Amino acid sequence: MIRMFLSGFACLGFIALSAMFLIWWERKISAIIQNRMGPMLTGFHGTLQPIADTIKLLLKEDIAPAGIDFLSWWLAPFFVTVPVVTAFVVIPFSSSWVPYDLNVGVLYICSITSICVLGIFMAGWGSNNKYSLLGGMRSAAQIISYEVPLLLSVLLVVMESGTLSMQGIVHAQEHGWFVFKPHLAIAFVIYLISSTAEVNRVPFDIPEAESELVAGYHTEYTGMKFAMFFVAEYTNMFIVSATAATLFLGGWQGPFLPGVAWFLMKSYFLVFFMMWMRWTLPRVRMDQMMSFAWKLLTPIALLNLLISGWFMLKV
Amino acid sequence: MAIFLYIKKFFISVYSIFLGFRVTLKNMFKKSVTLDYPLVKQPMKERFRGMVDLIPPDCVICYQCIRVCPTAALELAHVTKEDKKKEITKFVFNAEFCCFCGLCEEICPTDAIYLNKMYEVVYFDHQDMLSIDLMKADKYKFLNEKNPSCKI
Amino acid sequence: MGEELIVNMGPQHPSTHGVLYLELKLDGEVVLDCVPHLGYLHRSMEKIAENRTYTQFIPFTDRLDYLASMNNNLGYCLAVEKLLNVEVTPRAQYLRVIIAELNRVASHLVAIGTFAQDLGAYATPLFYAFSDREKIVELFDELCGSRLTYNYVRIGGLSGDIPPGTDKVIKDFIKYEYKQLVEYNELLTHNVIFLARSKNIGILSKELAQAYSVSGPILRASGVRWDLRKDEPYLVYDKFDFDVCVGTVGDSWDRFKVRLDEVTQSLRIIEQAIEAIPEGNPVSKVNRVFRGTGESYLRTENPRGELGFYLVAEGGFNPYRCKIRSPSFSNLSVLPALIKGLNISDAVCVLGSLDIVMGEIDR
Amino acid sequence: MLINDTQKKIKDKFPSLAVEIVGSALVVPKSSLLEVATFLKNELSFENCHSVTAVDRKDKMEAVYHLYSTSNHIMLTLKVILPMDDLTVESLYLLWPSANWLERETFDFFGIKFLHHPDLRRIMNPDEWTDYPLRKDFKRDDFIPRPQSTGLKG
Repeated sequence: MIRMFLSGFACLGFIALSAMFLIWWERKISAIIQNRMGPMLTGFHGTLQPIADTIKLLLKEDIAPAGIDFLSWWLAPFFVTVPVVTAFVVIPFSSSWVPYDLNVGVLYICSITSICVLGIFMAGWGSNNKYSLLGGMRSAAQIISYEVPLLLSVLLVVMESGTLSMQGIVHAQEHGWFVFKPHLAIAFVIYLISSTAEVNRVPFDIPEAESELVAGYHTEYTGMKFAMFFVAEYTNMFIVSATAATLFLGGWQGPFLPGVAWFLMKSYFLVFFMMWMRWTLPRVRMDQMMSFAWKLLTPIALLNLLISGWFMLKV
Repeated sequence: MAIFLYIKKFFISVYSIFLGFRVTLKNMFKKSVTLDYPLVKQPMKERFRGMVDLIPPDCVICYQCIRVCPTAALELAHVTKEDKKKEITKFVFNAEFCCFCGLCEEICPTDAIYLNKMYEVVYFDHQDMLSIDLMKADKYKFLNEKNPSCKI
Repeated sequence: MGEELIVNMGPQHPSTHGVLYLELKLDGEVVLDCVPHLGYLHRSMEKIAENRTYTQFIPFTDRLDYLASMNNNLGYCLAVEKLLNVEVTPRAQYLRVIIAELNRVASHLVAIGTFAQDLGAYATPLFYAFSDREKIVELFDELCGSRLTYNYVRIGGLSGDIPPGTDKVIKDFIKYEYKQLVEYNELLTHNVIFLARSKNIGILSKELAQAYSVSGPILRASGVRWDLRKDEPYLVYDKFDFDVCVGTVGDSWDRFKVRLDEVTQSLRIIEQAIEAIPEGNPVSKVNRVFRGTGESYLRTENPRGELGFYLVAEGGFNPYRCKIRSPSFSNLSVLPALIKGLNISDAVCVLGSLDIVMGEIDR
Repeated sequence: MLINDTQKKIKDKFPSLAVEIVGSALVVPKSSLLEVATFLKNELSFENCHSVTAVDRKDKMEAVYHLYSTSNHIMLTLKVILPMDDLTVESLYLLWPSANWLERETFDFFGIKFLHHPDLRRIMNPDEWTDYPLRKDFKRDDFIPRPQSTGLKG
């Protein structure tokens, strides 16, 4: 019991710190890519900027627009944040640092993170704003269709390792990370692309699509509710990266350094890659994105699954 | 045949995305083009057009600047003394009307009126901007104290 | 099938380039109808012109197309010079060509950057474009003392000669910019997502373009080889060797590409002009008094199209009537015809590729 | 010159019309604007209607059209003189779609009514406004033609 509470608090602390760090990091990365300086004034090179932002957002007035569907508008930020936080339950930080190693960890993480879409759709519906509504609709369509290639690529990992437990998958990679096997490398690429779509990042950020829908589903949110969406987005980014690191990059395994260090390095590198992608690529269009998911990613993932399954059976 | 074209197109697409990544990667190692603004400031250029300023003794009260000003931002009045010498009684600059075109500076025959290098123009009171007395020597003292870097 | 959704896009919207207000009728995400509402930036420049002297109106032309102030200054001054038969020295003419072309480069860079921004390439191309433009702006700051509203061209010349050493700065910039253009091509022009988003989107046919009196890069992207600098040379444009860039299809990508190519051509013109500047005095004093009668209509090739000034004088110090034919106004009028039936994302893309400046449309 | 050629061609086509040259512009009677414009577009290939505007001459109003022929490189200024009590003129929208907005703008600022225009609303100013600001007799209490500073003597 005490262990559960402790790990819960540790996770919450980590989430807050990680989100803050990621927000700062994203600003810095965008700045260095764009030959700017980024935040410089608060703290050393603006390290305290997220804290200043948080204080600002906490002090902001919480505006509820007229004509909202109050319940769904009010609940939406929680529906986005809570699944992301609960997903931390099965993330193995190191061989012993895991809040609770469920034996269906992979299934759990895939199902719990897809609850987010409900929150986003509630936000879009409840806000009584046409941009939000469009954003919510786009988001629902997007996340549901990208779930398919994502799960198909994860399935391959499960087939390879023969277990659904996250720790079990890490242990299965003791003799070489999965990403170095050709069929799993393809699965890794598919996972990266579809997880980028899952967390609504460029080039698949069409639910928020700044230049089209102002801010998409969170147009009408202010203050702490907006901050919750923000934290959820960045934490979700960390979750998918951590999952990718666990499933494909050997999790906490690595020489010399302790497991946590390896795990964080791998996850944050993937996060960095996502950020780099955001500041490089233009956004795709709704229908292009859907056809990309259904006509390219899903067939490739299916074929990949089929062929490697056949090989596995044969060998 | 079509499948080969499709695969070729696929690889070209991947390559084009890779090129984009290369450009941003290259730029990550370039020096920042911006300055750490409030701490580091760029010196203003030779001909920079900031706030309107006046050297009172040089003014010959020809009213040219008043006439040329497109927005009537300047206000001038004078009295003629007994010895036919003119004296300015009022020379006021309205920073809200001013469009910083520099025509007054160009037309001034004695270069008495000019535009200084001040660019961080912030007043707490709106009324202060409406009538800046150009005859006073310390009219921009407040701004100068705030921004030591843009001293004239 | 479904219910129609009316979305008010603007006047405050990230990609309406200022204060344009589009009333979009949507079916799902497909635009059924689009009604632009203008006038949020209206300052009645034409009435102002009637109440100012010829020289006094020059600072106001800066505020029309605020991304290409030099070209506006130039267009207005040329119209007044034509009206009142004012002589201009050759040196002033060459310098005018140089500044006009530099400003065209600056303006096209902004167009390229903002178009990429509209397509969702978050700020990176925009910042690259702006940091290139910054060099031009710095140069103009050196020339005339302002970074956006230059007020540099005068009736009969310029407000001041270029400071010594400027030609070297310009030459360095040209060298730098050629290198940067490669980067834009790598980052945007042939990027697969960029192509997918802008190819075959918002096709403006030749006939439609001419019917709507569209001009500038947009007209050329539709395949019409028409450039006032080439076809009806003003200033000394006939002395330079440059190409008129044309597109093939007239889609958003062509409009983007034509702009990118025009940057190269402008750099070529500047290169030639800077070698051939004659000696002389380009300065025209402000205290010259202009008055006359008659009327003139003069068009110049602005970055966004053909800017026309129709001036009527009746002997006073002020123009009796000054009509500003702004390119963006006509270019925007084609928008409803272009975006009907497109996705809302494509509507943004088409609007971005038209590259409008509201200061010029509302005047 | 070129404008004379155009005049001659119009004269040949419509012998009964009083088409005259005033300054650098071709003045066409109001009633026959549409025919002349159709002729100009279809046979003299003036594909572009560059600008539509008006000039308030206090006693009369001039509607000014700038037409351009890309193939022949001719700029033609076409004028129609309207009496102040009857500011109506035929719309050229069907010939040149670009005239749509330009005519709306002219209507907005001068109050010239373009007949058979598909959508004659104000374009810049508020719809409910009744003044026409670019007319010379435009007066409003809060309108100052040029802000006057005291001490201005010239």
